[in-house]
Amino acid sequence: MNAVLETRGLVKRFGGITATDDVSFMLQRGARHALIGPNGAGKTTLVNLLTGVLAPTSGAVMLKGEDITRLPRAARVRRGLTRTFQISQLCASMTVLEMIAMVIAERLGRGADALRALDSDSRLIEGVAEIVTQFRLVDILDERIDRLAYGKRRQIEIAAAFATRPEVLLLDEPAAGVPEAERRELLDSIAALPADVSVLLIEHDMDIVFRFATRITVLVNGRVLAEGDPPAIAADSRVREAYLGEAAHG
Amino acid sequence: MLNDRIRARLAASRRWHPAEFVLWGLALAAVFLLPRQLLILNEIAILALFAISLDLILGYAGLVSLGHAAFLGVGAYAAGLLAIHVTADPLAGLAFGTLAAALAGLVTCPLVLKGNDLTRLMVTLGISMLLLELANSFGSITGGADGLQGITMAPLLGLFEFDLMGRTAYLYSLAVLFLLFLLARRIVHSPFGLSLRAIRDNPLRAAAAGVPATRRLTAVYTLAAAYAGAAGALLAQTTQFVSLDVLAFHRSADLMLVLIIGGAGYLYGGIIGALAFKILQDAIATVTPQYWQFWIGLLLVLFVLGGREILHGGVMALVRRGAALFSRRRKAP
Amino acid sequence: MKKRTFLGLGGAALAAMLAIGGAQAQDAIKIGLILPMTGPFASTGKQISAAVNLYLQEKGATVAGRKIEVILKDDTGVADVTKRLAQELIVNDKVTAIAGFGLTPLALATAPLATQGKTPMVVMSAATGIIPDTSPYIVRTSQVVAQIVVPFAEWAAKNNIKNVMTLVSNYGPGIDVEKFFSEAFFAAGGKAENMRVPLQNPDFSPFLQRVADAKPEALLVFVPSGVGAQFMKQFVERGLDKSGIRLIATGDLTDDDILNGMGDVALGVVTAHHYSAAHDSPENKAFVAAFRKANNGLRPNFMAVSGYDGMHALVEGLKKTNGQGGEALVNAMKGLSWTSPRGPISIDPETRDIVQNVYIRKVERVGGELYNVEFATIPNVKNPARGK
Amino acid sequence: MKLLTLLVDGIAYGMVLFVLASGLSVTLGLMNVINLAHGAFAMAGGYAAVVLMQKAGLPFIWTLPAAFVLTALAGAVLERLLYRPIYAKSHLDQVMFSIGLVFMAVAGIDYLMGSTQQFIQLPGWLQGRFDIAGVAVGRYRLFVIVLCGLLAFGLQWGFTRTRFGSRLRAAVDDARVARGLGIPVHALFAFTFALGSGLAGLGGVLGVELLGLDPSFPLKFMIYFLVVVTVGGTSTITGPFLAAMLLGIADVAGKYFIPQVGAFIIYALMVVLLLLRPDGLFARQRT
Repeated sequence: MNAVLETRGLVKRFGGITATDDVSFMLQRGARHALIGPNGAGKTTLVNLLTGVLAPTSGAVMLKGEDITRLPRAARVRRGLTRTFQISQLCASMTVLEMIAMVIAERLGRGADALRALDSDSRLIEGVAEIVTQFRLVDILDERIDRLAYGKRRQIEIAAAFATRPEVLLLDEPAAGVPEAERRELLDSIAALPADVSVLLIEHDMDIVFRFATRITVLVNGRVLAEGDPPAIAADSRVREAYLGEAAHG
Repeated sequence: MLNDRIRARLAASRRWHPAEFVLWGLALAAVFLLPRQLLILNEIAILALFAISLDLILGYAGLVSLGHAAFLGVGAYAAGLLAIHVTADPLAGLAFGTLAAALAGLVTCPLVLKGNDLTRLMVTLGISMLLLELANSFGSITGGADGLQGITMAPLLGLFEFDLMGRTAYLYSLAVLFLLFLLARRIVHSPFGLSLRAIRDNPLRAAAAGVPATRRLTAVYTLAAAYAGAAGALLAQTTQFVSLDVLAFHRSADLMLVLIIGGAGYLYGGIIGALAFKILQDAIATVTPQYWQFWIGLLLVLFVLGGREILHGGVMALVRRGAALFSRRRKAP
Repeated sequence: MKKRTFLGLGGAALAAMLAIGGAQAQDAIKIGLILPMTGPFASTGKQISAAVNLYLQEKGATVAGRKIEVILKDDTGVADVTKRLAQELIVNDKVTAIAGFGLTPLALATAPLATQGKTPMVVMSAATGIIPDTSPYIVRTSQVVAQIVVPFAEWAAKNNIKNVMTLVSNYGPGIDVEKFFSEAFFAAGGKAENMRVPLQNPDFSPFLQRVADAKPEALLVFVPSGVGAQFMKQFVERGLDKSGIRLIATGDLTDDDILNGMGDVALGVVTAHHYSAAHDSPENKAFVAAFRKANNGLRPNFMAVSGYDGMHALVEGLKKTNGQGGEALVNAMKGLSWTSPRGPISIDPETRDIVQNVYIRKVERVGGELYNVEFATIPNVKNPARGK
Repeated sequence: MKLLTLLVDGIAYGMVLFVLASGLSVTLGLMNVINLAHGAFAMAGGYAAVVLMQKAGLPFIWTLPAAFVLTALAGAVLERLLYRPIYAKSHLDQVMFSIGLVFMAVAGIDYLMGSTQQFIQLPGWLQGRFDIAGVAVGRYRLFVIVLCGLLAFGLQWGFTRTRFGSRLRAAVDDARVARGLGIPVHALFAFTFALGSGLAGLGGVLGVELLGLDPSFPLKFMIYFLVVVTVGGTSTITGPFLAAMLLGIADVAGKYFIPQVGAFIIYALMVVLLLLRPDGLFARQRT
């Protein structure tokens, strides 16, 4: 087995509520893995535990065999674990160019450099050029982010995550709230992610999950209910009951 | 080609605007144009430096502080004590005051980074008040409420006496302000500065990009403390006196006002705010020494209730016209 | 850089150029009056400036054919501002003398300037002992802490008080009170225990509880004048007035400015000071009446009389020098002696400090109002702290 | 016994702080508006009482409701005219705006009433002190404790048990949702602001005797209000109440037992408490 990201018996309690209950799962290298579950299943808590926003009550998170349970968020990013957010988390006052440059500078380890001018760093410029080309942002380089349309912002969200050159990318409901017209472009850029990047997709939209994932884990009430390839999950009666049933109602 | 475009864009943000040359040119020309006003200009230059210090943390990193006078005070007392006990050389005092304040910033930073904005306001305020009480209690060192007396400064660079007109003082403060402004300008346009803005705009995004927020904020807080310390050292040296009020609450509160008036997050806010605040205060207080506060208060209220838009509109138009004239003339020959 | 960056660079600079600058009349003798006109010490500034105006109104504002013009500045109680204002007055307005100085640090910050600019500096309020030593151009017309409390300590010792607790605000003058009173009281055979309270201290109850625990024969109090009322009320509230502990204080506690508002709690308090609005002399009666008339019924206090006498010293000095300033003016003020509303006073030619009577007073109701009624006089007290 | 006397002193001091600061806490929590001019309302209340007593001869006890009503009315008018436009502005703008108001109030009162300390004469039955089982208790302090205690209790009851309170809490939690539910948020804001101002005015009257009154009052005590609100946490009644008690008692006890560090106590305590509980001592847990 070649797990790049792994959790071992992860538990998180808030007061009396157990949001994550003994979750152990593995993300294989190069995988296209989806994490699904009904509202309140504990998906967001799990992502927060993986990325270091929350500390688990017990259990461990392993990245490439290293225990990262207690590492701060930024240190996990530098080790290759990056996420996107369900609600776009962008730097509103920056231009697209500035925000991508910020991420690239950080990746190149220049973030603490206080005296170098941004434009004098050719590696930085190359890095920015690569990302903006790949995510088709060239035309909006000078736009302030808070003035962009919603779909564009989702795309920048993913571009910014990808600009860290992640080995593991957690996509937290990337298509949430994106209008149909802008969805296509977004999904294309997700599909175009290089094969060596392992992706964990946290998603509500079954279309996207079944189109994209090669493996699916179902989370219900903070526990792993089932895991398998898409046909197996689609056929699983417990999953139907707990999740698809509910989705059909709502 | 795309690379060149990106480079040009990134360079554009740190290019000098003609109005900037005008401002600094006038600041220097003031030595000859306003020889009678150099004392207040010196005070403005020091306040501007102090405000730039707050801008670094508030405008760029989003850290509020209601106790920034703590560092002004540490810098002032350090510079004053050095002048009395060790050396009267101004530059040595400036360096010492700056370093002492930086150290104070570094030490207190962990206390400040915890918590939300309101907590931060009060923790910084608390720290500065504790320092004030400390300075009052250790009267044998600081002179207590009587103030630190007996500071005499040697000539600047061994050449320029501090004169009664305030000429040396103003040029000295202006030079320090300008150099530290250049440094700040450089820093805010660096990758470091960009990462600070990311933390301010969106801490989640900054963390997701791998920005170690605590370390960056510690760095900028220490830097800002150093700037405030430099302002304090200038204050102590050019007035040759340090009193407890360098640490007082009203310094921090006025500073906040100055920066809000000028606008945070572009470095010039502190300078413009300091000019506007001091000049208005001085002008109004000349007319009505008892009730000037009322008129300043009224201006602040009107400013928030819509005056700012009107003012900015007018000034922007002026600057644009000026810039157009400037560039036309440049192109003409 | 963003556009808003430039919202004012040029504009602000231009405004700066326009706003600063001014013109002045030529022939007047100018005197810069620097006082705290706003902030917690604003009442000091008001009293002094009102008295200065009154003096000029009454005694004529011309010397040697030149008009005396007073330029009033608000120092906001901040030392560096005070110094800058003084410097501007000396350099730009070419004032003949500077005056005012509500607080010790403000006077100390300005002292080197007086020396450097050879400008006479009349201190009208600040009371710490060392002030006149910091510049040969300083003349003081207010009071010195030691001048009040040293004779007071001797008086207390003579009047069967053997142990005293001192309660002072923890800042320059308060510490002076504590030190000089305790030393003098000890020398006279008494015993003093010391306690300091923070300057910003609205609630005295814990300190008063300590006083009640210690049960001294008398409690000597020094707090800045505005706070005195709070103190007095809480003293009475805790029943300390009936506990046999005698309350004695410097006159700051029963400041004439606010004494009447304190009500009966102040009755019987014994204080030592150099001025009472109830001082029985024709000069004082005229002064009080004129001051009240000019200021909407406000009663003059010791600050006012210092300002009044400060102007007197300046004007008399200027008469002698024919309008000349500088060292000549300081020399002319040295040794001046006259009958002030507070009684006979003089400027010690050696120390340039004031020599005056110190009065022991008791708060009584006179004609429906509370006054400090003088009942003992210690004549011609110099600053006893000199040479110590 | 001595300790009980001290405790009473501390509680009375804390109670006045609470009444002064409670309005600030609610407006800050409810409207997310930083109103540093809160102390100006307290000062207005104090001066209203002084004028009513000296010029109109109103007995002290009647000045309390009068000051409450007057400052509440002033609060309502100012909310309508001046504050409403700044709700949407940034916090920094609100700081600048409300400091501007403080400056105007300070200079205005100085102009109208002079810069000297103001006094009120308490009626005889509130002067001095009496013994309760050997504990000497100041009459006025006991009066303050009873009155403020009732107020705190009433506020807490109103906040948690009435329809108004539940609407208020809903609006504090999420103004947009509350508006969606048909709660008249604007009117609620106006009413709360007036109530907060009225409380400040009442506190101002009660504080004349304990804290003093002069034109610099709003600036001098701004720090204390902010300490209470920050330590107590916004948007509840109990938080600021307990914080004010704690600070009042700690301040009095600290000054009694270790007078040398008197001035440090309140700030040191605040910094330590805020480091332990950055959202305030009694803030509701956020998720």
